[in-house]
Amino acid sequence: MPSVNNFIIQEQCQLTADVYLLNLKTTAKLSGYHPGKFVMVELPNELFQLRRPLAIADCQAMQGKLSLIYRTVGQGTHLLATLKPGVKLNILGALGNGFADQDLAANDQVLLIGGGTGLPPLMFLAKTLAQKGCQVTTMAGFRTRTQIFGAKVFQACGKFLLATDDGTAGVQGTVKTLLDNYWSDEYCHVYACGPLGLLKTVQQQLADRRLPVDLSLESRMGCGMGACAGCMVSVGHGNLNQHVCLKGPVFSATEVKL
Amino acid sequence: MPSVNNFIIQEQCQLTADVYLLNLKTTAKLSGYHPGKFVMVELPNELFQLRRPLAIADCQAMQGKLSLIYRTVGQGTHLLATLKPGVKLNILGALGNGFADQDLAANDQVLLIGGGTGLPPLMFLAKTLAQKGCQVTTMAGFRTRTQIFGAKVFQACGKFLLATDDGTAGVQGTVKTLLDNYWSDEYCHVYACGPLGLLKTVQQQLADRRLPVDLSLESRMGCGMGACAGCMVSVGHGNLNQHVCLKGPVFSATEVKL
Amino acid sequence: MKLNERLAVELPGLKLKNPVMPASGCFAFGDNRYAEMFDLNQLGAIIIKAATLEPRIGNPMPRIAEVPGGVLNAVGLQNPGVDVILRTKLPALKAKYPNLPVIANVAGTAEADYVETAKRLSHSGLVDALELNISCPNVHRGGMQFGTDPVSAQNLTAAVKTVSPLPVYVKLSPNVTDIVAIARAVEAGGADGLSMINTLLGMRLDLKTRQPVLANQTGGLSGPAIKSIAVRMIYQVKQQVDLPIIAMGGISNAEDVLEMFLAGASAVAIGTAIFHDPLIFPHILADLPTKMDQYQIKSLTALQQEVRGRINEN
Amino acid sequence: MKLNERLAVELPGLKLKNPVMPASGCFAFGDNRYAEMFDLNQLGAIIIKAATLEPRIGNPMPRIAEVPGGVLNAVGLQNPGVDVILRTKLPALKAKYPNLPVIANVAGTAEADYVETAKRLSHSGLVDALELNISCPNVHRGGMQFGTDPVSAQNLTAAVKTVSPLPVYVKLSPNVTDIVAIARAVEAGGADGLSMINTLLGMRLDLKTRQPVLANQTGGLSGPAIKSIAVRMIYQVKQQVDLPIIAMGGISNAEDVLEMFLAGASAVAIGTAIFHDPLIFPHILADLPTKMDQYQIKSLTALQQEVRGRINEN
Ligand SMILES: Cc1cc2nc3c(=O)[nH]c(=O)nc-3n(C[C@H](O)[C@H](O)[C@H](O)COP(=O)(O)OP(=O)(O)OC[C@H]3O[C@@H](n4cnc5c(N)ncnc54)[C@H](O)[C@@H]3O)c2cc1C
Ligand SMILES: Cc1cc2nc3c(=O)[nH]c(=O)nc-3n(C[C@H](O)[C@H](O)[C@H](O)COP(=O)(O)OP(=O)(O)OC[C@H]3O[C@@H](n4cnc5c(N)ncnc54)[C@H](O)[C@@H]3O)c2cc1C
Ligand SMILES: Cc1cc2nc3c(=O)[nH]c(=O)nc-3n(C[C@H](O)[C@H](O)[C@H](O)COP(=O)(O)O)c2cc1C
Ligand SMILES: Cc1cc2nc3c(=O)[nH]c(=O)nc-3n(C[C@H](O)[C@H](O)[C@H](O)COP(=O)(O)O)c2cc1C
Ligand code: FES
Ligand code: FES
Repeated sequence: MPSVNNFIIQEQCQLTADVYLLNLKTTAKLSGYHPGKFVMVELPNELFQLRRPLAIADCQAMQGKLSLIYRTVGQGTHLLATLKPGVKLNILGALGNGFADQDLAANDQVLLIGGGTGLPPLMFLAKTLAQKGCQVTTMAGFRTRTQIFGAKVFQACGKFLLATDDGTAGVQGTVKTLLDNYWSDEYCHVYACGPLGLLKTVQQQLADRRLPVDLSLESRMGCGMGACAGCMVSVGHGNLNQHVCLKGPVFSATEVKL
Repeated sequence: MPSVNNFIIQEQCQLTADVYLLNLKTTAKLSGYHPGKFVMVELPNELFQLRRPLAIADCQAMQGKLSLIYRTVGQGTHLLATLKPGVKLNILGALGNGFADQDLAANDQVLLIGGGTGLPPLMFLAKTLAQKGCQVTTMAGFRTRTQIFGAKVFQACGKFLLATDDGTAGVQGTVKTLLDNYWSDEYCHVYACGPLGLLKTVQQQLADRRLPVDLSLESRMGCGMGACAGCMVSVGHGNLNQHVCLKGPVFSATEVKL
Repeated sequence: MKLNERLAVELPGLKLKNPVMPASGCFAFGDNRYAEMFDLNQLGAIIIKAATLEPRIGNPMPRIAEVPGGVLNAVGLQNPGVDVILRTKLPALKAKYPNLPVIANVAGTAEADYVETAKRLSHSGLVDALELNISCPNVHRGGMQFGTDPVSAQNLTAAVKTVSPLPVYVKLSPNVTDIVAIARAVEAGGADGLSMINTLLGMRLDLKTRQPVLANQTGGLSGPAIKSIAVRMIYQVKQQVDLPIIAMGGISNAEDVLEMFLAGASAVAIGTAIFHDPLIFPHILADLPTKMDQYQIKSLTALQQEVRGRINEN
Repeated sequence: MKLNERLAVELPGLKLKNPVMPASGCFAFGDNRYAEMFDLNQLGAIIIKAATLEPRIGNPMPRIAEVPGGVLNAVGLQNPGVDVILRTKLPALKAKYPNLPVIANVAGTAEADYVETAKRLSHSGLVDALELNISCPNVHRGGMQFGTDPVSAQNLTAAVKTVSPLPVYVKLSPNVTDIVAIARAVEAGGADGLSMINTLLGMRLDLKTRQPVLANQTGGLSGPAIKSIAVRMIYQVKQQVDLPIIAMGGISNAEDVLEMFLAGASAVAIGTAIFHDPLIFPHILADLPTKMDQYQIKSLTALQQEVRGRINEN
């Protein structure tokens, strides 16, 4: 059941030139805050009517602790970046389906693929799967060295493979380069989140391999609650037949049309 | 010259059930912040486009200190009341003409008449005139005892005469009662600020006496800068011929039509 | 006076325990996650997403954009068609909330579509009233055209009335020079009530792509930004046309609800504000009695009488 | 490219060093206190408060109210009349800012008033262009009526053109079903350009008094709330009518200015946002080059060409 909670900003850390980490705390215990689910954040300026969808980057449910990582792209995220510790944020969550991990057991090898602000939900997933005993490999793409964030978290959870477009860190290239060079048939579940190009690459590259590939999508959202039909995506033979906010944001790569 | 300054809230004190004092500080020195002038306060929620006009309740210009006293009446003032120390307020000021006191010398007897949220500008005026050596008498009207604020300031500056509608403090009655009972021909300048009824009473009661009577008016304001013609008042033989924000808010009782 | 009596309102075909309902298109068919957060039985009624004769995919993505104080949407009447709605959506709603009055929003491109859709809904026993959507700005034929021409509006209303025994509320478009003329026309067509207002046609351009943010280019503007326009139109219409009005457009708190009643509303619907405050319905229903005390309003019915008195004086 | 070349725009009768000016009625005749805070020579031009043939007292108080994301005003064209404006207001403005282009907003109730006022302004040598206000919602006769009927709009434009050698920009009302029809009509009447948009008709009711907040009952809605409507209308008109447009309606930052250019503007005016940010003009003028860099816009003229290219493709 989604709920609305007032969180207080504990910390706001700038991770890169335009990526920020918000550590938040509420008095309530959080339920349903699983990796891959998202929240809708109310902005503290009512000129903005819509809440902003952000993935759960980390969560300690019993302590009411939540972390969000966001890039400043438009007016809303720029406003978020101005907020100081002590400020209240009203957050609706947890929403969406989250990543499926019921098929996984300890020592299973899993692959996480992400780029840019697709990484935050994978950070939470990496932690959760590592705790479960899975062997987590993460392939992450960034444009350049200075845009890297999250590396420590992924390294702490398993193997971290890095690509940058300009070769300033890791392999020069994209996640496609990493996939081409470091693919292993041992992987039994793949999770990807990132820009549309990245998701398409993953979908195409892994189309012939018979393993579950989960893609986490973005879509403009009105409600996040299945009420406005603002977020539809085509799944299977349907045409704009599924709500990203309800049936997603995570879809199976074999079914979703990108 | 009006200027815009970012002030930081130092203190927010609740004076009565619905009256608050804001102590603010800015890094700049303030110029032109005289008693009777006002400021336009930007609200920290852009759903509200208009700034709110508030009188200067106190000011230490060289230290960049400003005090405002406001009653929570609508959405904007209710929002102000939720703000905590440390929050930034963008303020345009000082605006309007202010109270005239060039005619006054030390030991001159002056009378201040106010009610409700008409009192804040008189508090600043009382201080300023007392410093100048004038003998300041204040007549203040409130609905009931629990609504009283500012008494200490006025007492410290001179004589303070109090009326409440229900007689729970001071004389039972209104400022009219006080005027009827305590008028002195020694007064050489009268300043009034308060609800329309109070201003009308003062205007009528003192019509025949030959002394300067200054009335400070309220009017809905768009700009506070003489640009929108939202705040007009009729003065002399004219019809809505003067801007309250430019030529007022203080008008001579002999000229202004209430 | 008991709480429920204070909030109860009566409109043609609708006895509502309170006047507050979700606006069409902003609450799907009740099959959304808000229903997990509060009991929909609290609602005065529910207005469902537009039903069309055939299924509709709606407009391409993106369909939602934000503008200052409001939202632009170009969902474009996506719905599974009236038959699926009657077979699955409405029965599911009825099963969970047997006592919740249902208003079905009806849309189409040609008069015949509207009439057939209205007919099927009317005879299903699953619906308490119709809301004729002659005002959707997001479909390229039909929709708003009916809402901007008094003659088509009147004819459409009359045609639907001949096939439907249910009360028909006609939902007006604000994108017109003279809203009163349209209201008069649908009154002449036999409308039982009005719904006001649908969205205003707006647009947002993206500086990076140089293109409209919405795939459909334009979209309907809703939310607080349009409230004063809604109040004005309802007020104007109520002076001239004696039909009950379901008011909508930017309502986001209990005071807005009362302001709509002052303008002439008999009930209200809330859309965009749901997205902002997921608990807006319980919040408003809790606040209404307090606000009514504050403004000395005994009951909504009394307030309506007061407003009617004012109109008769003029 | 030098800074001023990036921002310079040319419109009929107006060579502007930048496209940004105060909107009519929001900056008086330049005789306001903003002029103490920054040098009005920075402005691209100034549009003065409406001038009418006779002095006007305007509407009773209160005339200003706030609504979410916007402002309602019912000032009602208060002005000292065209003769006083010509004798005192404009000479004072010219004396202080001899190089600041002046656009005179002209209003009236009957065609003859408009024509006579336009004539006197045109032959004064104090004015560079006229803005025909056929769209004021706050006067009971004239004003908006001209703006909602294509035939009157065309005739009025033509009549003014016969007496005025100055370029005439006609200021359109958004309170219409079909803005393109009005734009076409004034184009046929000989307009040199358009000003879009004036305010939308709105209303706010006071729960305590049960009365409209504004003495005039209704007022014109301006500010961010109307921006998406302005963008839509300008975009629609620009596809069909080849006249330069001075865009206004909710502009409150440099990005809004660029969005208006993308929609089809050739210059912009700012009203309500002045009240919110007294230094909005210096702020926007400082931000524009930075934002233009960010969005790879070489110059405003280049952006206009790009937009024209897009329109021709369609
Ligand atoms: C399920 C989900 C999870 C997400 N998780 C993250 C995350 O963890 N970190 C992160 O940085 N970003 C994430 N995003 C993208 C994030 O929502 C947008 O970057 C953000 O809403 C932009 O807001 P803005 O006000 O800055 O931009 P503006 O462009 O000013 O926003 C205008 C409107 O468009 C919407 N919008 C703009 N860009 C996007 C986008 N890419 N996706 C969806 N809506 C958009 C906004 O929500 C808003 O309604 C996620 C999106 C979704 C759908
Ligand atoms: C020169 C001047 C000095 C003032 N000084 C003080 C003061 O020191 N302390 C104080 O408590 N109040 C003062 N007021 C009144 C104060 O401006 C209003 O109470 C306040 O603006 C209400 O804002 P709101 O958002 O709470 O009310 P809302 O009713 O929500 O406001 C809506 C709009 O109406 C305007 N408005 C509402 N009431 C008034 C009013 N009485 N006068 C002018 N505009 C109003 C608001 O500014 C706003 O634009 C002064 C007014 C003026 C003109
Ligand atoms: C996402 C969305 C979808 C809508 N779909 C419909 C619809 O299907 N039929 C209809 O009559 N109105 C539709 N509307 C209009 C609303 O019912 C309502 O009239 C309008 O949004 C104004 O109310 P609000 O400001 O409270 O949202 C829709 C509005 C939104 C925001
Ligand atoms: C207080 C006020 C007074 C106005 N007076 C006039 C006027 O005299 N003539 C006119 O054509 N428009 C007038 N307008 C409309 C503005 O010029 C402008 O078209 C409108 O406000 C939209 O722009 P904005 O959203 O930037 O304010 C007035 C607007 C306001 C807010
Ligand atoms: S965001 Fe509203 S239905 Fe998905
Ligand atoms: S408040 Fe705008 S002119 Fe006085």
